[in-house]
Amino acid sequence: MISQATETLLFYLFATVSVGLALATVLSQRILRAAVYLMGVLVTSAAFYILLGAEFLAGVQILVYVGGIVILLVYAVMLTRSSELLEDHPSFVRKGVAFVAASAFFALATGVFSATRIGTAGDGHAPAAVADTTLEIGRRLLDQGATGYVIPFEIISLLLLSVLIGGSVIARRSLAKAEETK
Amino acid sequence: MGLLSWLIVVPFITALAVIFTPARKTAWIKWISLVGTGFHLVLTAFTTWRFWQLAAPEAASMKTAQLMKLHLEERIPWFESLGIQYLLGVDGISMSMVILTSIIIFTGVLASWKVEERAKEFFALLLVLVTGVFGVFLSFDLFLFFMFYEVAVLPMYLLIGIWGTGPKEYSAMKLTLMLMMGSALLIVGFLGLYHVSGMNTFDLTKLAEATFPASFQKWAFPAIFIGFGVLGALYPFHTWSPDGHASAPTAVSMLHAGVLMKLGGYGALRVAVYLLPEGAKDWGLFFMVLTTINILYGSFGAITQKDLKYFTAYSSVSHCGFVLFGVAALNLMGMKGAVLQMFSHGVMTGLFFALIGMVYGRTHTRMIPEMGGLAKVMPWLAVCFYIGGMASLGLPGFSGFVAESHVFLGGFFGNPWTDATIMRTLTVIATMSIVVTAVYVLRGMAKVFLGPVTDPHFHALTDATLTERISTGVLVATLAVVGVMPFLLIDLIEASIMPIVNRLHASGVTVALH
Amino acid sequence: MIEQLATLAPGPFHWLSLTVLLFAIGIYGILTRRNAVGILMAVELALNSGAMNFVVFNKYVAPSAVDGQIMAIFVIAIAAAEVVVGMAIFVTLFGHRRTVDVTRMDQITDAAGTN
Amino acid sequence: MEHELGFALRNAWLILAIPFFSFLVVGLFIRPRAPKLAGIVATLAVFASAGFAYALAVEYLSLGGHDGWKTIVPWSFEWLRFQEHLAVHIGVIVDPISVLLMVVVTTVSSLVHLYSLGYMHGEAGFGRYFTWLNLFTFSMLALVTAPNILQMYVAWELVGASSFCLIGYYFEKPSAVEASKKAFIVTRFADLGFLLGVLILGYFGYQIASEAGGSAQAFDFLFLTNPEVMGKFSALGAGLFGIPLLTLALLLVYMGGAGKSAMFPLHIWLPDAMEGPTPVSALIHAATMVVAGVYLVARLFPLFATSGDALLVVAYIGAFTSVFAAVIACTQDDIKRVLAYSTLSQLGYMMFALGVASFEHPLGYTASMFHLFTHAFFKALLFLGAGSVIHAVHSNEIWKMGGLKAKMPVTHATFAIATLAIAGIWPFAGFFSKDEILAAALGSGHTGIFTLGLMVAGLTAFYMSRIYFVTFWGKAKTEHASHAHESPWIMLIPLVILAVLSIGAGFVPFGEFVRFGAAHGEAHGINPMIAAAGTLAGVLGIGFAWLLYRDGLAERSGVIARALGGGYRLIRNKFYFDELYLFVTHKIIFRLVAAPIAWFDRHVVDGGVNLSGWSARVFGSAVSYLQTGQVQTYGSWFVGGAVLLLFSLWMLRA
Amino acid sequence: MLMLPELIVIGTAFLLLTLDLIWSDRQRPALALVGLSGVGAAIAATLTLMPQSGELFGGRFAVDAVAWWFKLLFLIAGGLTIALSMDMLDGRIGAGGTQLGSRGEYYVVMLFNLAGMMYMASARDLVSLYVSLELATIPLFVLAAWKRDAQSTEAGLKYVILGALASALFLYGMGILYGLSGEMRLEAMGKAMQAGPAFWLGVAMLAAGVGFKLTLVPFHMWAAEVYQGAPAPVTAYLSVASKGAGLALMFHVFYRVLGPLAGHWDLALAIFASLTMTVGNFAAIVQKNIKRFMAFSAISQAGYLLLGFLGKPGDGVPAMLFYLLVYIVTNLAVFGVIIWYSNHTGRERIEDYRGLSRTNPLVALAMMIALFGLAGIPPLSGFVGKFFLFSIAAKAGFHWLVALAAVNSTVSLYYYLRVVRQMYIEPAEAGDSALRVTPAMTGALAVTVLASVILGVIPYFYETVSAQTAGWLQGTLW
Repeated sequence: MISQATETLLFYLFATVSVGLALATVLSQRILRAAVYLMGVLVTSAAFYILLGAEFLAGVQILVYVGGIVILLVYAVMLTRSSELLEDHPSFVRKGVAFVAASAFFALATGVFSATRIGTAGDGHAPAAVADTTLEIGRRLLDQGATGYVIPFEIISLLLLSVLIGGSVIARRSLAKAEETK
Repeated sequence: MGLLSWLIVVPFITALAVIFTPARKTAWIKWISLVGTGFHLVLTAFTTWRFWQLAAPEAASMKTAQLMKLHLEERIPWFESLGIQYLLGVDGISMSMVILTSIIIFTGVLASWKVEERAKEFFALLLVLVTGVFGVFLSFDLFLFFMFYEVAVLPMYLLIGIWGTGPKEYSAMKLTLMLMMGSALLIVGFLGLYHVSGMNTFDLTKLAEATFPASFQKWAFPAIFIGFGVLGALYPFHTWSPDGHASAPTAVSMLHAGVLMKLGGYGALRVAVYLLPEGAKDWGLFFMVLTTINILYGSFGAITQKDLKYFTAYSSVSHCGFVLFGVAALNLMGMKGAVLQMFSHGVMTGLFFALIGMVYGRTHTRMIPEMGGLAKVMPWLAVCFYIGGMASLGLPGFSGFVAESHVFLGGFFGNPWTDATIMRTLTVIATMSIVVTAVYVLRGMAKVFLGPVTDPHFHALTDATLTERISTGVLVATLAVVGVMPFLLIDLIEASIMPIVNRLHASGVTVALH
Repeated sequence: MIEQLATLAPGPFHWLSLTVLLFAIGIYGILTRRNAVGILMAVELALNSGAMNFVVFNKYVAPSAVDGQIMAIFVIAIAAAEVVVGMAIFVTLFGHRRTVDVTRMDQITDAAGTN
Repeated sequence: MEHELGFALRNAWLILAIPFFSFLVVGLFIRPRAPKLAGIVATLAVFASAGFAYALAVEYLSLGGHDGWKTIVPWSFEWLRFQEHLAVHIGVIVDPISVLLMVVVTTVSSLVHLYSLGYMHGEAGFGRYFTWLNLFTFSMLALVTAPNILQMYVAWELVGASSFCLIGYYFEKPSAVEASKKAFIVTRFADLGFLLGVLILGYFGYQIASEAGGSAQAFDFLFLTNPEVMGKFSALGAGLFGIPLLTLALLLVYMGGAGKSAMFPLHIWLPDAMEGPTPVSALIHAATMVVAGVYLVARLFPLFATSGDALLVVAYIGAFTSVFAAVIACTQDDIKRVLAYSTLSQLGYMMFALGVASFEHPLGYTASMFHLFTHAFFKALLFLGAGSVIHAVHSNEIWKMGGLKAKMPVTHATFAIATLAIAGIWPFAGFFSKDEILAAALGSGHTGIFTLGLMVAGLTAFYMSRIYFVTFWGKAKTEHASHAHESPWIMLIPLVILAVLSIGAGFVPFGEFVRFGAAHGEAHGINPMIAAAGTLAGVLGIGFAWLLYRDGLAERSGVIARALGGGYRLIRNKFYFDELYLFVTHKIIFRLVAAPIAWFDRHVVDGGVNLSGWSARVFGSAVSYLQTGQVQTYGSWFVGGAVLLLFSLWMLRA
Repeated sequence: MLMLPELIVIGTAFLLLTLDLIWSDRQRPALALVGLSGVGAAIAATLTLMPQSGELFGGRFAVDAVAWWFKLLFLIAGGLTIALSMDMLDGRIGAGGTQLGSRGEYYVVMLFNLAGMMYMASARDLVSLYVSLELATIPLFVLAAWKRDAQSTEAGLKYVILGALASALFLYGMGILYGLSGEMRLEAMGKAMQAGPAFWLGVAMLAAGVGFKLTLVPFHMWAAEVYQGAPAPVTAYLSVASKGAGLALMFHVFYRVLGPLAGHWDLALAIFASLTMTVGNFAAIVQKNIKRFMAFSAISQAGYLLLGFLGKPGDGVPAMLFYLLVYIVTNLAVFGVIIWYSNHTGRERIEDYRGLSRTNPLVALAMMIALFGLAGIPPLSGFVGKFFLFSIAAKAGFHWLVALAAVNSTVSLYYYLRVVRQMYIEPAEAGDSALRVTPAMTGALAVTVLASVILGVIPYFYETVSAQTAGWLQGTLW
């Protein structure tokens, strides 16, 4: 709905912002600030989803990622606040190795992607894009047919439930102590 | 359950019976194992007689046969999809080996009459070990062969580790690992055979019909030969033998040196040479050189040994060298000599280790310098040691000479594929060992048994008890019987070696000579 | 100017290099952060870039279907699950060790032995 | 066989069976319970076999040898089959020399058995002694009657083993044990040569036999010595270092013979073998075992003759040994050592007699056999006489004896007869056989050997008379010698019998019985000129000895000894060969070969295995060292691994 | 109804959840029995449904012979682990042992994990594969930290971080493959793929994820600490079930997705298999802690399992499945003894097993048989399994690899014998006395040890596996 040019403009704008914020989350000394930067990255990626035509996904992203996970992370930071860890500067060797690994990966991947012709951009007109993605996603999630994803839907619920139970058992403080001493 | 399965199952049942008797009643345990092995001896005699009835008429036809003929065959499919079956059979070679093992286990049980500590496990493990050995000699399916081969090797670890003396853990571990390394080579060879033959069967008799490409044989033969050579104390892989035998208890080293080391020679002949004649021709000379070193190296090594068990271990390295020398000679006399040597050396080393066990039981020392003049105190053991010594240095009238003369003649007559002069020089060098063997046998015997009694309280020692007399007596009798009447054993063996020789001649081009 | 902009329109390669860059930064974060929660954040970053990758492919390779986007949704759910588990463990660990510095977490060694 | 064989010939196997079964019966059953009975049974068995041997000899002679004696193999069965044309038969061969040897062996053996009943009385291992003696007799007979070279080799080894036991009879005495070991090892070393010779003969024999086909057996003497086979053998061409194969094989076989008959380089064990009881020395180291070498050469004489230069080697070694031993014998003090060296010298005689013989001059062959025949009797007599002297004086040293002429009349008389016989004085057997040998040597043109022979004859007479005078004449030098008394009658009977034989043996018309080739060759009679020379040498020797030792004292010989100075001491110590032997075995073989191999095995080969164990452990700890505990290091390994995996998948894709 | 086994497992989990709420502490030990009977019912269902194969939900959830076998193996592993962890959870332990809390939740989480694995075995498209993989992995992070002490949580931490990293890589790899083929369903993706560099990058990243699960060499680092830190029953479950799940995942990746390009990855796989074997074996030589020792032994066993992938695709499937069955049974026997011993004495070092043969001869015998089974000593089933695996590698012409594998199994014999030596040859410590063995433990040990002996000797088991799964690949894929 927004014209081609503005799209490219927005893409590059958001791209630079998200990469900057990502670098910030990874490199910043103070952990709480890193959490905030992470939130920024997630918001920009929601924007990307809109650019890519996945509006529903952007909504989910904002709700779940930003609303849920980042808050959890902030709790985690507060619960494990330890004075001396404010400054977080890893040893030089570790940074060097990690940098080499990451950049090697990046170079390889981009090299590989540039070498392969991705998608059907080349030959003829791309098949018609799905009109209303949200409706389509909804239908697909619960469709029991060949194209449906009802099984993963069920499995993810099992996963979340088991994680919930397991997480609560592990993190239980007082009750666990009491039970152990019995 | 055919006759041959009984041969394998009887020791196993005795082992089970021993396990179920309460540990306190050591006397019961010993009697059960004695009765078990005694019954096995009778069973072996009966099987030999049955085998002889079947094999004798065909002996003539075997002269030109190219495929070995099994008698008293038992065939039960096991893993059909892979072509594995429970296949037992017997021919001349394996029959003689079964007789040897049966004698050795019987005398072994008798020789370990004084084992008191954890006797139950000791006898049970001993019988399991011998079950494995019987299994190997009787099975003609490579998978079954390999399975029994490893069953035979493993109890050694516990037997030496628990009841041994000296650095027992170290030598037990070294022995087991080196033998298992050998079997690692074997598994590569067997699987190679199985797949390259493309006949989807492990049956030895059928695999013989497949013709293996020369390139495959070039690497498969040494792999299998060295795999078996490790157990047959081939030169560079023999180091487990001195340590292993020195720290093993009597019956175990009797069984090991007497029987297990023969698995090496047996396997090399049965699998390596029989199935891969081309490979045998390429590598024949190389292994002859190695085994010549083996022979002299072992005998020279034995001269300056201080410990009686090391002395015997080195002598058995040298004698096992003869076995593999005979196999590597790749002609009728050589291979027949190898099998004879396997039999005769088995009995000889069994006798030696039994005697050393008995001497050690009395003097509580195995160091040759510390002993002397025992002949005065224990004449029976001295005479048996003398006979054993004379047999080992190849005195005619005992089986040693019969085997060694075969091997020397085999080596000297050579075969059409290897350079005659090199082979003759190697045989001449190997023949020199009869002098060196004489030197170390006499040196050892004179220092331990002859001369004045060195230690005053040796006088109090007793001569052989009844069980010891029977065990040494049986062994000496076997040596003498085979020595005086060799045709008993030779006719048994010769018919089954002919196919191997004919296959060697048939495969590939043969030079005119003979 | 707009035409130049058009040529610069973000094709599949651009999107992919973006997701790869984010992914690489995520990997870098996992391998360097000393604070365990920091590592969790880097994991979130990596998983997010993975999800985006799916959406990009969905748009450029199989626009007619929404499989990529569905996958992205599930990825988000799984990321959430990982955070929960990670947090639970880090909290208990903090209870014991009074620190979540990953570089000091090397108590389990061969010598330790006893339970 | 035109006419039926006599009883003895038909079951010739009895000659072997009797001693073998008596050995088994005595050894296993009688000895442990009743040693005394064991002795008697053993002696009876040997007497029985002697009787059977005589019967065999008579029957064989009755077959008549007018056109040359036939060699027949009345009985043999296949014992050990190597290949079709290569089978070993145990059997009995009957031909002039084997009958001769059978008679000699059984006679001397039975007399020694009888003598030992007395001599060994009261010894600890009485039963054991007779068992081994019986085994020895059996193996000697098996050697003598061997129809093929391998049965001879088998018997050869058995003889060596039984002599080992007998020499080491007093196993408590370290010197006896040492001597028995030395004897066995030296003869075993010689047997190595014998075995190699057998292998060569067997190999080429097999070639010829397989061409000939039929039932030809490569090892049989009949096969080896039949003319065209010998022709093929000599046509074999050069073997090692250019020596023709036949000669090489025969020299190797001769090496075995030389070892057993204690020829020059391998003679060191015989003097030490005197450690055994004296009857043993009498039987084994005088009459029977030591002549086995001579018998071997005689048995293969046709082959030796075809090869020619092998015979030359035999001759020269024989001659040298006889001189060498005779010289040493003059300086020895132990009576048994002297007799041992004298045996060495006489064996040298027999060997060079064979050596000089050839197709053209076969007399040497007969002479050597004749000398073997006569020597067996008088040398056995000398030993048994010495035995009864030692039995009385309880010492071997001749300087501890003296003046026994009066106290031991019978021993003295028989010893005197034997001394005269060996010295070659007319009526006694020695004269005839020695004369024939000298005639053969001269006849076949070996003048050098002839002169040596004469010199040795003189020396022999000298040293024999020396010990005779010192032992029997003069005054008793020690307490024991003073009240020595005659040995019991059981020991004296054999002495008397042997004395009679020593005289009578000379007159046996040996030429008709044992000769090589049909032709009558030289006249068999005594050649007066040589006879005179021989007797002269003998008388000179005796006279010179009489001069020095007539009163049984040593001072006059001391003067000569001092005059010879260093040379005397050299000879007295037997040219230091024993020390050389010890040096070679202990220093070189044990310290420089055996110990390094044992060390090498313990450290290098074993080290290799331990090294692999150690390196496995090091690699293991290196890998587990990588587990630093840092999660992020694992992470970087993880990502690095993924990149590595990509590269390997990319590079290695087919 | 093809999905019956999964449903039974999930149903038992929920049942346990509710029972845990209702029952009082005294009744709680019965929870384990309920769990066990649930798994038993699932096994029964699997066995009955086994011959059928088909698909539900339009091919998203398909079941064939291999999937049935995998499910059976997972259920056996899960059932045995529950049996082994009963003592520790119900507090029937000696002085030295530690009790695991909240036993109801433990069983629930484990059963969910089991269900996840079973779903993964029959997942046919990327989404369900990834989600079921996560369900099969994330509960394990929680279980690893279940003991909630310093060691266990540290293990949990390491497992979470590396698990997340692996799943991120796996996700990204799947993204690339999805991008290249435009397909979500595995078979279709395999067909539509063209083997460019991007494809190999995707495969490499997938392989990294699989490598993490199967502890293949460059990705095996986590195993040592996690195995040692986690509570013993969880370690057992990890070493057995998660390895099986890894193998199932590898089946999907290497047979379904990469099927058409079979020849390409043989050599690379051979190299990584030999690396895994060698590192696992040699590292195990020097280990002192028994659980860490078992970690490295598990790594080496993973190396042997890889041999089955060589040669014509689908050839090695029966051998691999049989060996996995043998491995599960034998490994659980060893872990049974480890759990029992650390429950009663709290000791985890190999030396601490000194003289066990004198105090508890039968348990020592069971341990010895199991160890010899792992080492591949005849007549136990380990030998038979290994022999068939080596035969597959030999068939593919990798004779050098067979030699290396055989040498490796000899080295493995060395360190298994080290444990046997402690038990049989070293004298027992002064104070040791015979330790009580609870019925559950005896039952579990008896089943596992008997199975490890019978599986090798009686051909029925291998024959059924090979009969059903022999033509598997040709039939279904192309």
